[in-house]
Amino acid sequence: MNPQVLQDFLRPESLWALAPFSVLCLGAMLVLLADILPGTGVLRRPLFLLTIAAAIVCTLRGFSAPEATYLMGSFHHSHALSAWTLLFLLSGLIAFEFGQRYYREEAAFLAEHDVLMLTSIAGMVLMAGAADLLTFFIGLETLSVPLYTLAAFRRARSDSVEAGLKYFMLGAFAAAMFLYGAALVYAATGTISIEVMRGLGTTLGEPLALVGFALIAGSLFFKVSVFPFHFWVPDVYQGAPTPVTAFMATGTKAAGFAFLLTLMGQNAVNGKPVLPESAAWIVGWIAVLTMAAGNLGALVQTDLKRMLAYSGVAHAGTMLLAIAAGWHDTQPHGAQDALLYYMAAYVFTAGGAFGLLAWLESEGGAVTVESLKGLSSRKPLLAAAMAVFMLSLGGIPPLGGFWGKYLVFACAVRAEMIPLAVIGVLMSVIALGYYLKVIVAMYMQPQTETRSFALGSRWAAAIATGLCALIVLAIGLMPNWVLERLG
Amino acid sequence: MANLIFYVMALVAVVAALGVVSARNPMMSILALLTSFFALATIYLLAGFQTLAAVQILVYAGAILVLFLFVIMLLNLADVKPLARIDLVLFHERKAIWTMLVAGSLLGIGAFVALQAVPVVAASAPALPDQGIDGLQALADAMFSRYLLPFEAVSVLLLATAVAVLVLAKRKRGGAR
Amino acid sequence: MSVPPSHLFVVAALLFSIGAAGFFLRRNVIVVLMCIELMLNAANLSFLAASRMHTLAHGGQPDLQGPIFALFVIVIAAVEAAVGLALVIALYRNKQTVSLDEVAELKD
Amino acid sequence: MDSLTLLVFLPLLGALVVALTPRDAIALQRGITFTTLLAVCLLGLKACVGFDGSSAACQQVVDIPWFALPAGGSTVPVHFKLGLDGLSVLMVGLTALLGPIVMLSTWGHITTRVKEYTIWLLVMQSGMLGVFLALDIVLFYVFWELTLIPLYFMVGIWGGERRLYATIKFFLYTMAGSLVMLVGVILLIYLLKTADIQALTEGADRLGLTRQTWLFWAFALAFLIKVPSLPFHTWLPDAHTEAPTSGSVILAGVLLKMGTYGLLRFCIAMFPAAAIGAAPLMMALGMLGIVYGALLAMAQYDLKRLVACSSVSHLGYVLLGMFAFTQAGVRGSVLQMVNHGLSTGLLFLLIGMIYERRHTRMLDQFGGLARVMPLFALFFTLAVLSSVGLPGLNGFVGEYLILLGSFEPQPWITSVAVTGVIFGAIYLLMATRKLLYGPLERPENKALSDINLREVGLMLPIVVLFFWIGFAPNTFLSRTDASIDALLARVAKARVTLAAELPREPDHR
Amino acid sequence: MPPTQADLVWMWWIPLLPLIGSAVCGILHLLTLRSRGAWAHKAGGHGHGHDHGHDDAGHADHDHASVEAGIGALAYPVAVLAMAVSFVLALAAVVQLGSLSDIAVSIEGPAWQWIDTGVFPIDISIVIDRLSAVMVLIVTGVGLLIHVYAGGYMKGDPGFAKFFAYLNLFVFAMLMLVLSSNLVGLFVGWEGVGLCSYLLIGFWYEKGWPAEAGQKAFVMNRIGDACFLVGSFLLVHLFGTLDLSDIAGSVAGKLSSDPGAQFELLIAGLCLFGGACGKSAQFPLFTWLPDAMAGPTPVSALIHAATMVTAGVYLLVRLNPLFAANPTLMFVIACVGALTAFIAGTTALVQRDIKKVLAYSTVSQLGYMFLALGTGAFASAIFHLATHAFFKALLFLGAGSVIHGMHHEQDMHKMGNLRRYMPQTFLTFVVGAAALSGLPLMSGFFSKDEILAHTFARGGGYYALWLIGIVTAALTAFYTWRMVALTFFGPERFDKAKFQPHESSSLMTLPLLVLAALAILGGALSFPAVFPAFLQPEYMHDWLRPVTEPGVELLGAAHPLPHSTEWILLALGALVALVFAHTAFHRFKHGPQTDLATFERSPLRARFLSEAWGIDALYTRFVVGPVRVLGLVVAALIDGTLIDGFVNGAAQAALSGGMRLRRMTSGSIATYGLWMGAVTALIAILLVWNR
Repeated sequence: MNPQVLQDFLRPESLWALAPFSVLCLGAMLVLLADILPGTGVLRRPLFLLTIAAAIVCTLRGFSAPEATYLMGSFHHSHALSAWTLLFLLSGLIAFEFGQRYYREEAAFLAEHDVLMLTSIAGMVLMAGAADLLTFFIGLETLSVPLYTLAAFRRARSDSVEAGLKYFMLGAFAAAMFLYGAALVYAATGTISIEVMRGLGTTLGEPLALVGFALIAGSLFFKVSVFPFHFWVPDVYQGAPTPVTAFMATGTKAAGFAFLLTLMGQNAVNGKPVLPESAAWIVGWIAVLTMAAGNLGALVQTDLKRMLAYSGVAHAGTMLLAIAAGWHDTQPHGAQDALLYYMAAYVFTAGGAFGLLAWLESEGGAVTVESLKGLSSRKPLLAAAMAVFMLSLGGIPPLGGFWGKYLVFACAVRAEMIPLAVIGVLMSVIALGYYLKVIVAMYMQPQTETRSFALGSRWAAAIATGLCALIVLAIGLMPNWVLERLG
Repeated sequence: MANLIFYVMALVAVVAALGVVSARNPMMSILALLTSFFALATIYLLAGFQTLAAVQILVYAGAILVLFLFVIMLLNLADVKPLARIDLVLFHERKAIWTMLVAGSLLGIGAFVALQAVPVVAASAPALPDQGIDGLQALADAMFSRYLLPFEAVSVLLLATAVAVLVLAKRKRGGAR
Repeated sequence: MSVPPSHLFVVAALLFSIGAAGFFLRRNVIVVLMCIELMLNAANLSFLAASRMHTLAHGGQPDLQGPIFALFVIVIAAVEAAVGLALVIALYRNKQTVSLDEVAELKD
Repeated sequence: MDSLTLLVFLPLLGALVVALTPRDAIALQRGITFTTLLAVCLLGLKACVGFDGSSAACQQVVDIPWFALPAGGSTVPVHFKLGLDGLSVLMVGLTALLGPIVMLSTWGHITTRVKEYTIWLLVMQSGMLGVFLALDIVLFYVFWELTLIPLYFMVGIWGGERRLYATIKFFLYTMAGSLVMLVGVILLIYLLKTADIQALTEGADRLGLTRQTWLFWAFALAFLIKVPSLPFHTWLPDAHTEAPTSGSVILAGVLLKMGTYGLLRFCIAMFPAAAIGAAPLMMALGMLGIVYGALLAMAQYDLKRLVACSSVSHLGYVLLGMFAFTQAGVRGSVLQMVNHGLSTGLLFLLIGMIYERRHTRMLDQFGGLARVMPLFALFFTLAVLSSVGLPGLNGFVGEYLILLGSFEPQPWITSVAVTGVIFGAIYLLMATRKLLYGPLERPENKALSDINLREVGLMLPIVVLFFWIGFAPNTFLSRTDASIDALLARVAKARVTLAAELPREPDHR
Repeated sequence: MPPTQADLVWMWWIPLLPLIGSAVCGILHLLTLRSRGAWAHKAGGHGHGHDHGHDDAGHADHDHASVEAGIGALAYPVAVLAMAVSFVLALAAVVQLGSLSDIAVSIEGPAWQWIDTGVFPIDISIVIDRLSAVMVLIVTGVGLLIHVYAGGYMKGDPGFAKFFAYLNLFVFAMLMLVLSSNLVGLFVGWEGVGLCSYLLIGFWYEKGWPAEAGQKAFVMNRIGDACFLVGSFLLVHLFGTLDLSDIAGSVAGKLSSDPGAQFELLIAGLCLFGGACGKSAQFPLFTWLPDAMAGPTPVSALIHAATMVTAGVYLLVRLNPLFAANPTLMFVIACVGALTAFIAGTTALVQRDIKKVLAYSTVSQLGYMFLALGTGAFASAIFHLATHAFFKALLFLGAGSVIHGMHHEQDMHKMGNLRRYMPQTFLTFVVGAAALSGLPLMSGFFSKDEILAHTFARGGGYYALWLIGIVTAALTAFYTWRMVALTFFGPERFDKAKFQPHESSSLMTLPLLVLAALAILGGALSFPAVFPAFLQPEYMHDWLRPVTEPGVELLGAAHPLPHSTEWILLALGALVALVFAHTAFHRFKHGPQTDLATFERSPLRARFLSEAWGIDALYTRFVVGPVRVLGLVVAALIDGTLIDGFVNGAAQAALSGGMRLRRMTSGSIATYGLWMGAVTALIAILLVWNR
């Protein structure tokens, strides 16, 4: 390869910009190596944690790195990217911790599990940082392929395999849509680089480009699970191993929104969305419909995992509202800040909630509202944590979820989308309906099932739960801890 | 002359594609798919993409389809009980009608924008370079400079895929450690 | 040849929609996978058509974005085929079937 | 640490301490909670006594920067800002006072899961104090919603048979309102680029009438639901009936006042122009509430539900008075908030006591209790008389001021409202008669024991206040004068501007 | 020169002493509670309830002597002392007032700033002018006597101390009512007396119906009070003040300054008059008074005869210009008065319960007073108020003594020939009857005839009223002597074996004697104008002139009757009284046969009469019932079905919406894909569409 490419590649800042990605890939290989080499299996967990830690360090270092596009315009490093990366890593970490001692018969494949997790995170980083459609697509696949596998990780169980297959089939379909769309956009604009596209202006209004973007949007909506691209969510979340569900619910969604921001929302590069303004209201209404679908769907669930899945859909709708506001938002990257905060809160809340489910169900069968009855008297701390998660998901101050909601609706208000905002808040009243159902069961109803949650000695899970709850509370009381990292 | 071949090949590709969808036996589908791939490769060639045409044949026909064939054999699905006739499917399932609607609209949109938006280039267009658009040299240069990152990333992806397939398809790991 | 590029796009659109139709209709997982391959090929065709179009527009100056993208797509197609078929095997191990009708147990 | 901050955080601290106690150290938990609440009570009363009623300015202000919210280009600093002024001082006093009383009352009826209960009680206390003290709209909103959760648990865990229905209804009902208010808050902050309530109050004039009206209703909805005013009142009877005694006392004593307080502090003070437009409707609502609530109460057989319905009626007065925009009216309604808190609070305490002894609240189960429980009868009669507004007791002063004040602007509405005086007498005396008078027939009633020293002790302060407010209301009114004058001055100013010419819609983009 | 407020602080003791007395008695009562409680428990233990107040008294008598022997008994001296002192003080105040040279002046104690409305302060201040002087003397004087009497009557009642606490409290409230210088203070007293009457009527709450009667009284009064409030607000709106004398003084000016105020004045007048009707048991709000007889007899004497019920009269006189400003209003008042007098008179004819007779007669006499007010003869109204206070109190106390002697038997048909058993009661009672029925030279004779004379003098529509008045006078004489005859003459109709009626203790008879004297001599307060000057005819008019002047001027004084006419009217009055008294006495002195005959002959008419023309029934059917139904409708339909239906319906809608969504999540990959494809296409179309 020609030297100046190498130089460009080896520039320290470009290395730093790519550091988290590289570290993750390296870590993945090391874990694999440790798995293959005899007698080094014990290193698996430390290696994983080490990788995550190293990646986090690099990311934090990246916060100070200059905002620029590296590798000849294929990777865009920005302040926000570091923030997103941090979220991906944390969500991965949470999922990993809750995954400890979760798998029984698949225990043999744990190393592969970890490798897939790391590569998937790497894919997320690539997605979030992608400056052109190709890089993004590669990132998307690097994220998805491991996830398909992880969803089907409990190969012996038909529901797990079904989840994996469903996710894969639809994912592949979405990927095809994306590619076709990308091709059309490329045909219309003559470029696959998003920055260049932004510069084009009117060309983006051409039907060819519009259809292309519609297809791309479709595939992204699938990833972030927006109505009516969300039907897979409850099924896959239910079938997949719960720690993986936690990862999917938080990480994947974050990655999807990160790119949606690059594409539609304002982002750091320059404040113009790629899509024309006419998209704003379409997206807005899709957002509202998503909230409705998610909340109404969750309202009638009894299996907690499905309920949380639907609630995740609802949250995706809320976040999409910020995206929809992106066109008229008077705040420079307001949508981005809102989504970053929202996601930060959501990673810990939903991550914690799903993790808690993983912990509970690793003892006996699926967790239903029924089985939670009287939990507060049996496992007060656990119930308290769950209550915190539920209330935070419901957006009750002073918990993290509230500020996320506040910021998102603030975007909508700034963009004069007040009707949507009002519908949105009323939707979250419905949401409270089922979050409260859980609390009611735990605190206000006597135990009916004989199942005793004998929660083994799972310190990892316990600590993770406690930390998540505390963080949710902390960033609720001190939102500036997060907010200041963004602007 | 070239144009004629193009249209013929296009027709073949489309018909073969229909075959893929409508064949009752997966084996037939694979053969149809093969045909359509070959036709496409020809079109690539005509359009001036030699390398891509080659890759199409090698990777697709050579690797992927064989993989399909392999799996079908492995699970000996060749004699899987034939599915209901497509036409029956078409007229007996509501799903089928929706399918027609959606697929049709997709087609409509695609065709519409294609015909309406893409500029018609006159026959007196500048000739393409003899080595075609995707000369290997140029392709390699681009691949290792501008597209270095995706290239590297793909390697990671392939690694992941290997692991994934291992996890999914391996029978049972001896001696869990 | 001097075929107007739009015709290539039309062919692509045809392939894509046929693939989609197959995806919606067929029950055999393997066939559905093939349909996805078809859609990917449609994408590829339009990438190349676009590239050719731009090349002509720029007076023969080759536009490599298309071919590169197509190249990557082919790789990805391979990846997906591999993973997909692996899943099919896993499915078959569990249920001795490859019919998607059997893959609808998770639902409301 | 200055007194107001302490006032807000001391209960939380107590809750933390209680949380650390072992589950079954009930006495310890009760002790800690009571002492904490007592300390809070003393602090609060000290703050109120130290309050200088002659100035409309906020006093004893605490102002600590908290964080910054993005608001269109600039960021808006959010402060942890507390302060007392004439509108809040009485409410703070009331809240602080009721704290220990409520705690004392729980000895009788909270015997299970005491630890959780006391924790919620303490959290509740700081939430409510925070609502009244907050001078930053975001802080206010946080406290506003914070108060929901403790009551939600109180009703849901320690409530009656239909407690789940009641508590969820209460929560969602009020939540719907508050969330609409949230949009209002966001919009307000965005338009005026500040979250400080005083600054907002001054700045709100700049908004055009249309914007003011929208915001007014966004806030008013939340507050009307909380008050609760017709037609958003249906959550109240259920919540009251199912709540444990102390829950009902807090609910009637303080929570409902948050609604009326909010109307004063935000709807009227910030959007006077809109408020003027809405005043007739609001007063009509108040009037309807008075009559409707009374009719509702007449049809009740459950004593507690009856009193709950009477709350709807009494708060109608408050609504009526505050939208009269006359000195007398507003003063009256501010005082009436306290009065209702005291008299209805006392009623609920008494009902709780009788329920603990008899495990029913159905009026037809009673009769002739005055014979066996003379002290109880005495207190009950006092409470009833105070809430029918008998001169010499607190109720009269408030009602009289309100009616006097609202007659000038709305003679007809007020004249109808006056009938509340009659209806009040009807249902409350009916209840008194069925409970205390008549033959003492049922054996289980004959065995009833009169209220004990603890119960007398916890009721005495309230009764003292009955007479104090009844005979020397100026002690309390004088604290509110200046702020109310300032408020009315704003309204008057808005009237002038409205009369002159509606200001052009300023462009806020 | 009038004394300054500073040296009139002692005036406050007039109302305050009863208040303090009440407080002390209350504390004493609380102190007796322990024994009460123990006793109640014992009773509960025995399992036999105590259903009748006097039974309790009986029980208390023997097995719980401790109660009355105990501190509870101290209440009596305390209360009486408080009354006595405040009576003396009142006398002193009145003397001081009389000694003032200028007749217009009033003496005013220092004020207590009560409520600061922000516009004007509301003070509690007491003022004694010539009107309140009369009232104060009546309240304290008669009150004192009744207190003394009650000591004997309530002897041994478990609520002995409580009774005096209430009674003293009542006197305090009544004094505030008559002494207060502004409307709010007056209203305070107004409500206060209402409360006390509520408590005292329901004093024997265990019987059940007394409690209901008390409630009825309170609610009925409240209806009046509501009107009162609206009226007072209107006055504030009109005059910007609540000071009674200011209002009274500025009516004329207001009228001349803006005639538009005429209407508002009329409404205000009507409202206040409504209030007065409630308090003073005028048509149609009088039905509570007869029921109020459920209370102990001293209560009936003090509250429901002498003082509280006359508050309405006091109010109208106090604000006389307000009413005088509008002749129509005056005529309305007069009509209401006359109508009330007549209805009540007819009802009293057929009552068997002695207290009921007296109650209806009270209503009827109050009707007279309102008639007087309506004719603008304010002084006459007060005059009648005073005499009525004397003789009606006397009659009630006498009746009380009878009831006491008859061991709480109130049905006259079960009495007879009591003059042999209780002579003093008999004598005094006859005096009272004479006064009530207006036998010549008795106090009632003069006051009633003065009213009729004034009515006659007004002429015009008032002639009809005069006719009603004279007829009522006849009725009065008739039912009064029917009562006397049935009670004290004829055969004993009670079972002598069971008990012997006995004369009451001197504690009770002494007040009777005093009141009897007053009932005879009360006429001296204001002899007819035709009497020789040395008797100071129409003294009351001269005394009250400063108060009544403005009203009379506004209304225009009626042209005085020629003396001949006066004499004729006097004679007519005397004649009517004598004739009907005689007939009644002779028809009933042998027993109640005639009554029973009447009932048999036309039971309908009898029932119609005995139930006060069925007005109460009308209320029950057309007011109470509908309100109750309305309440139920509101609770069940509007609240339960409409509003809550909407609320719960919303929840249901959400749930069913969720159910509908469930079906969409079919689990089939192809369907999901279809959705995706379809919506993507839709988005594309939309985007291209509105490009």
